[in-house]
Order: sequence, then structure tokens, then C-alpha cells
Amino acid sequence: MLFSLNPKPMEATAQQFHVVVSSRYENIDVVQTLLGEALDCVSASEQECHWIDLALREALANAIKHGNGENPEKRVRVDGRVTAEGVWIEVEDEGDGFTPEKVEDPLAPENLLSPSGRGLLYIRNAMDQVELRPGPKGGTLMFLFKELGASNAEESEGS
Amino acid sequence: MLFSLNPKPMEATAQQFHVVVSSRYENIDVVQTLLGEALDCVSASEQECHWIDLALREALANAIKHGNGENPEKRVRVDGRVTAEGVWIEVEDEGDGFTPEKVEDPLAPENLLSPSGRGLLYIRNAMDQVELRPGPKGGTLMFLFKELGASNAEESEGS
Amino acid sequence: MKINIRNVNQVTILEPKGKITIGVGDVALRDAIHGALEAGSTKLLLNLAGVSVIDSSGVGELVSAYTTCTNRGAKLKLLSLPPKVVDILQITQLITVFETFEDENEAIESF
Amino acid sequence: MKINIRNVNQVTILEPKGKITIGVGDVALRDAIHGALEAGSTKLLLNLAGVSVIDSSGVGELVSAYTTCTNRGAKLKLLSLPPKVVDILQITQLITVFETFEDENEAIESF
Ligand SMILES: Nc1ncnc2c1ncn2[C@@H]1O[C@H](COP(=O)(O)OP(=O)(O)O)[C@@H](O)[C@H]1O
Ligand SMILES: Nc1ncnc2c1ncn2[C@@H]1O[C@H](COP(=O)(O)OP(=O)(O)O)[C@@H](O)[C@H]1O
Repeated sequence: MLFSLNPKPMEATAQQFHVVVSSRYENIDVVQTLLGEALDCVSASEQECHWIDLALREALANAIKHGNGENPEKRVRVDGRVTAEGVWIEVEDEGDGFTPEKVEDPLAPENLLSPSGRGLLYIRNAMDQVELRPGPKGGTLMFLFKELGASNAEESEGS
Repeated sequence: MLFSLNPKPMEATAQQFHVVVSSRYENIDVVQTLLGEALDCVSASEQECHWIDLALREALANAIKHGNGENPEKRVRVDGRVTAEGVWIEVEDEGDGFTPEKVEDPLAPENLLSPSGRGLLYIRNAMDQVELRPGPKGGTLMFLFKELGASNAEESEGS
Repeated sequence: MKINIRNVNQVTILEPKGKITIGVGDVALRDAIHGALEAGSTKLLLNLAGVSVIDSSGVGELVSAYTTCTNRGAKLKLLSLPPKVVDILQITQLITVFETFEDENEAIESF
Repeated sequence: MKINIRNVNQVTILEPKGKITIGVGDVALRDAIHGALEAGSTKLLLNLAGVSVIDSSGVGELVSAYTTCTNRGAKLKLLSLPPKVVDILQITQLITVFETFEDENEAIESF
């Protein structure tokens, strides 16, 4: 027998992807395409797609920049699962981890005009659940969840 | 617990990807990027990358064109596994399948100047093993394998 | 990302098209702003109508552009913000930092 | 894919740059060849030096271009084939179908 990849089947009701990419910002768009494809299949609304897209971009940017220090030899794993009910995303980097509680509040007056520090806030705003945990090898594991088909009021929090 | 994606871990020795994309030719480049990333990690030679790239392109083009009839609602699943020893690729479409034995020989004199019909030949030339099988839902399943680090003589068959 | 630049009544109008995101778009925006300032411009108007995607790095560049301009005695104002950009600036409480306009002529006259 | 087209001594030289692959590049090549034939050109020289990737659809377009030209009494020759393109044409036994050149002047004079 030639094969033993034992892949997840192509389901009608759940879209999944598993990719590992090197720490290059161009790869954010590659992963973004796969998420977009999955969201298409479940007819997520344009608003939903926009916020989930933003959250994934920020999560990948952090993994590449802060986690892997822009070292292209270090990799980022992304697993996604999309159903009509919601979107689950897991992002893992090969960095040294960090303590989210120590991150400064970008809304504090002294940080309002800072050139950076807003990524996590955007992620938390875009998704329903965000969890940060040390990964098995010391990097950061980020779990994101967003319900799909929730009320419009909930979707357009930002506006 | 927020999560149960149960993803494959990020291994140092094996690169894997699992993606499902809609039947659009642009997606060939997206999948191609993921394969390229995986091949980079195991330091495959430029020649090896070139031929595997061609095989994957042809397999995806067939899945999109002949399998899914360019219907963007139909999807193509690609699973890949790359180690220092070799590359395993599995491509599944949502078409009606076909009988490879009935495909005309593109090297037959009457077909030599045909505008099409060369894809499978390129795939067979590029890879060490090629298997075509009906998929679980009637589409086509294509399994590809190529050994990496084989002798140069073997690699450059085409030249 | 591409940035079109033109001058109307001593106002430098910068019109980025595409993604202002980490890696490429953010740097292009920074370069364009610095270029305009180096060229002696003191009135900068950034037309965001063509921005398809912006992330926190892009927002960071907007803020940096604003503070750089202010520090140099120049003014940066924003024109034609797509609803999504408004949302994104609102989440980080930046929308009130910028002077924003819907109409180009009005924006130009405001300087 | 971009195709640069120029004329030297009544020879139309087409210089595609990028991917001749299914979906975009293959169609662009076909359009360029048809355009040259419509414009009355009977001597076509396709410079493949800038081709980064070619697949079976691209090869199919090369073959179609060849037969279309021949049927119309025009000639299509190939210039500066990258080694990978040579390999790919060899696998499908097409390399001998085409007249190929390394040197542009030599190719132009051959018509
Ligand atoms: N994956 C990560 N690995 C290490 N540190 C991280 C990671 N993600 C975020 N951080 C830390 O959290 C801080 C805040 O991140 P964020 O809110 O995204 O803003 P920014 O990326 O602009 O700094 C970062 O500056 C960094 O110190
Ligand atoms: N995934 C597929 N599903 C259905 N038919 C296929 C598939 N792949 C190949 N075929 C059949 O095999 C033929 C030969 O394919 P190929 O050698 O790739 O050349 P081409 O794609 O140029 O026709 C196709 O014309 C098609 O009839």
C-alpha cells in the first residue's frame, strides 16, 4: 500500500485545514486564502469574514514577529475548523512564549498614540473566545473561537 | 475546554498539510506555496522541487478541470506529507471519476500535436509512484510519492 | 499596495490602494508619508477609500504618520474612510484623534 | 504573466514573462499569438527565456500556437528555452517539432 496519510475526510458540514508555514509575512495571505475558502463553504456573512480575517492576521503576525522573531527557519502551525455553527482556529509558534497579563493596555492614555500594541485587542474584539497558552515546546498556542450566524447586533460590535 | 481540533503536532522531521480548496485555478498557487514551504524544511533539491511542483500542479488542474468541471462550489482536498525520505501527496476531487486505462497515449503519433492530454504523463514522469483510485464519494483519488535525496541520475530523468 | 500622490492647492493627497498590512503595505505607507514631508509638504491628506484591508500594523503606521507630522509642524488629515476602517479605528479609540472628511474639497479647504 | 511584443525585420518577437500555466498564463499566450497573426505577422519568434513555470496547459498552448501558425501559412519558432522547458518538451516528444534557437539574430535570419 502506497499511502498512510490518514487524512481527515472532505465533509460537507465541516471545513478543516492544517498548515505549517515559515515565518514570512507573505504567508499570512496564503493562510488567509484557506480560511476564506472554508468560510465561503458555510456562507459566513461578510462582516463575520472580515473580523475573523483580521483576528487570524493579527494572530499570525504576532506568531511571526514576536513569537518567531521573523526568523524564517521557525514555523507557524495553523489549524482551522469551520462549520455553520462557528470557527475554531489554533495558531502555534516556535517562540519563547509570553505573559499576556503583562502586555500594556493600548487604551491607556499614555499608550493611545503608541505605534504598536493593538493586535491582541483587535483579536479579542473580533472573536468570541480567545485563549493564550504555552505550547508543548515553549512557544505560544493561541485558540480562537467565533460563533457564526449570531445576531447582527453582536457581529458588528466594532461599528 | 475551548478546543478539540486535535491537530497533528508540529514535527521537526515531517511536514504535513491538509487543505480543502474550491475549484479555482488561482488556488493551485496557494497549495503550491504550502508544498514549497514543506519542501524547504527538508532541503529538497531544486530539481526535486521543480518536478514535484509540476506533478502537484497537474494533479490539481485535473481535479479542478476534469473532476470538478471548474465548478467553484466543488472542492479539492489535498493532503501532503514531506520528510527527508520523500514526499507523499493525496488529491481528491468531487467529480465522477474516470478510467485511466482509457486515456489516450499522448506520445502516439496521432496525438503528438494535440492541444491537451499530457498532464498524466508529466505526473508519472515526475513522481516515483502514481496511483489513481475512485474516491469514497465517486470522485478521483490520486496518490503521489517521490523519494527525496535519490541519485541525480534518477532525479533528472527528463533532461 | 500602490500609493498615488498628487498635489492640489499645496495639499499633498496620498491615495493608497490595497492592503495596509504588516510586511509590505505598512512600510509603503511610511515611505510615502516621509517622502512627502521631505519634499517640504506641510499639509497631508490621506485618502483611505482604496484601502481593502488594514491590520494593527497599518493602524500603527497611521498613528506614527500622525505623530511624525505633528512633531514636524505638518498636518495629516484623513479622507473617505471605508466603514471597516472606521470600525477598526474606533475599537482602539483613535477615530477622535484624526480629523476626518468625506469630501475632498472640504478637506482641502480645512487646512 | 506579461507578454512584451516587438518587431525586428518583419519578425514578431513575443517575450512572455512569468507562468504559462492553466487559467491565466495559457490564455494570455494564446491571445498574444492570435493578435500577432491578426495583425498580419507571418514570422513569429517566441522567446521563452522569461518563463518561470510551464505546465501541460502551457505546453498545449505552445502546440496550438504552432499548428495555428502552420495552418495559416505563418511560422512559429522558439528562442532561448530554459533547461526546464527543454526537459518538459522532451518528455512529451515535442522538442523536435519546434525549430529552436539560442541566438536572437540567428533566429531572425532563419525566417
Ligand atoms: N506569539 C507571541 N509570542 C511572544 N510574544 C507575543 C506574542 N503575541 C504577542 N506577544 C507580546 O504581546 C505584545 C502585544 O501584542 P499585540 O497586542 O499584538 O501588539 P503588537 O504586536 O503591535 O506589539 C507584543 O508586543 C509582544 O510583546
Ligand atoms: N480528476 C479527474 N477526473 C476525471 N477525469 C480525469 C481526471 N484527471 C484526468 N482525467 C481524464 O484524463 C484525461 C487526460 O488527462 P491529462 O493527461 O491530465 O491531460 P489533459 O488534462 O490535458 O486532458 C483528461 O482529458 C480526462 O478525461
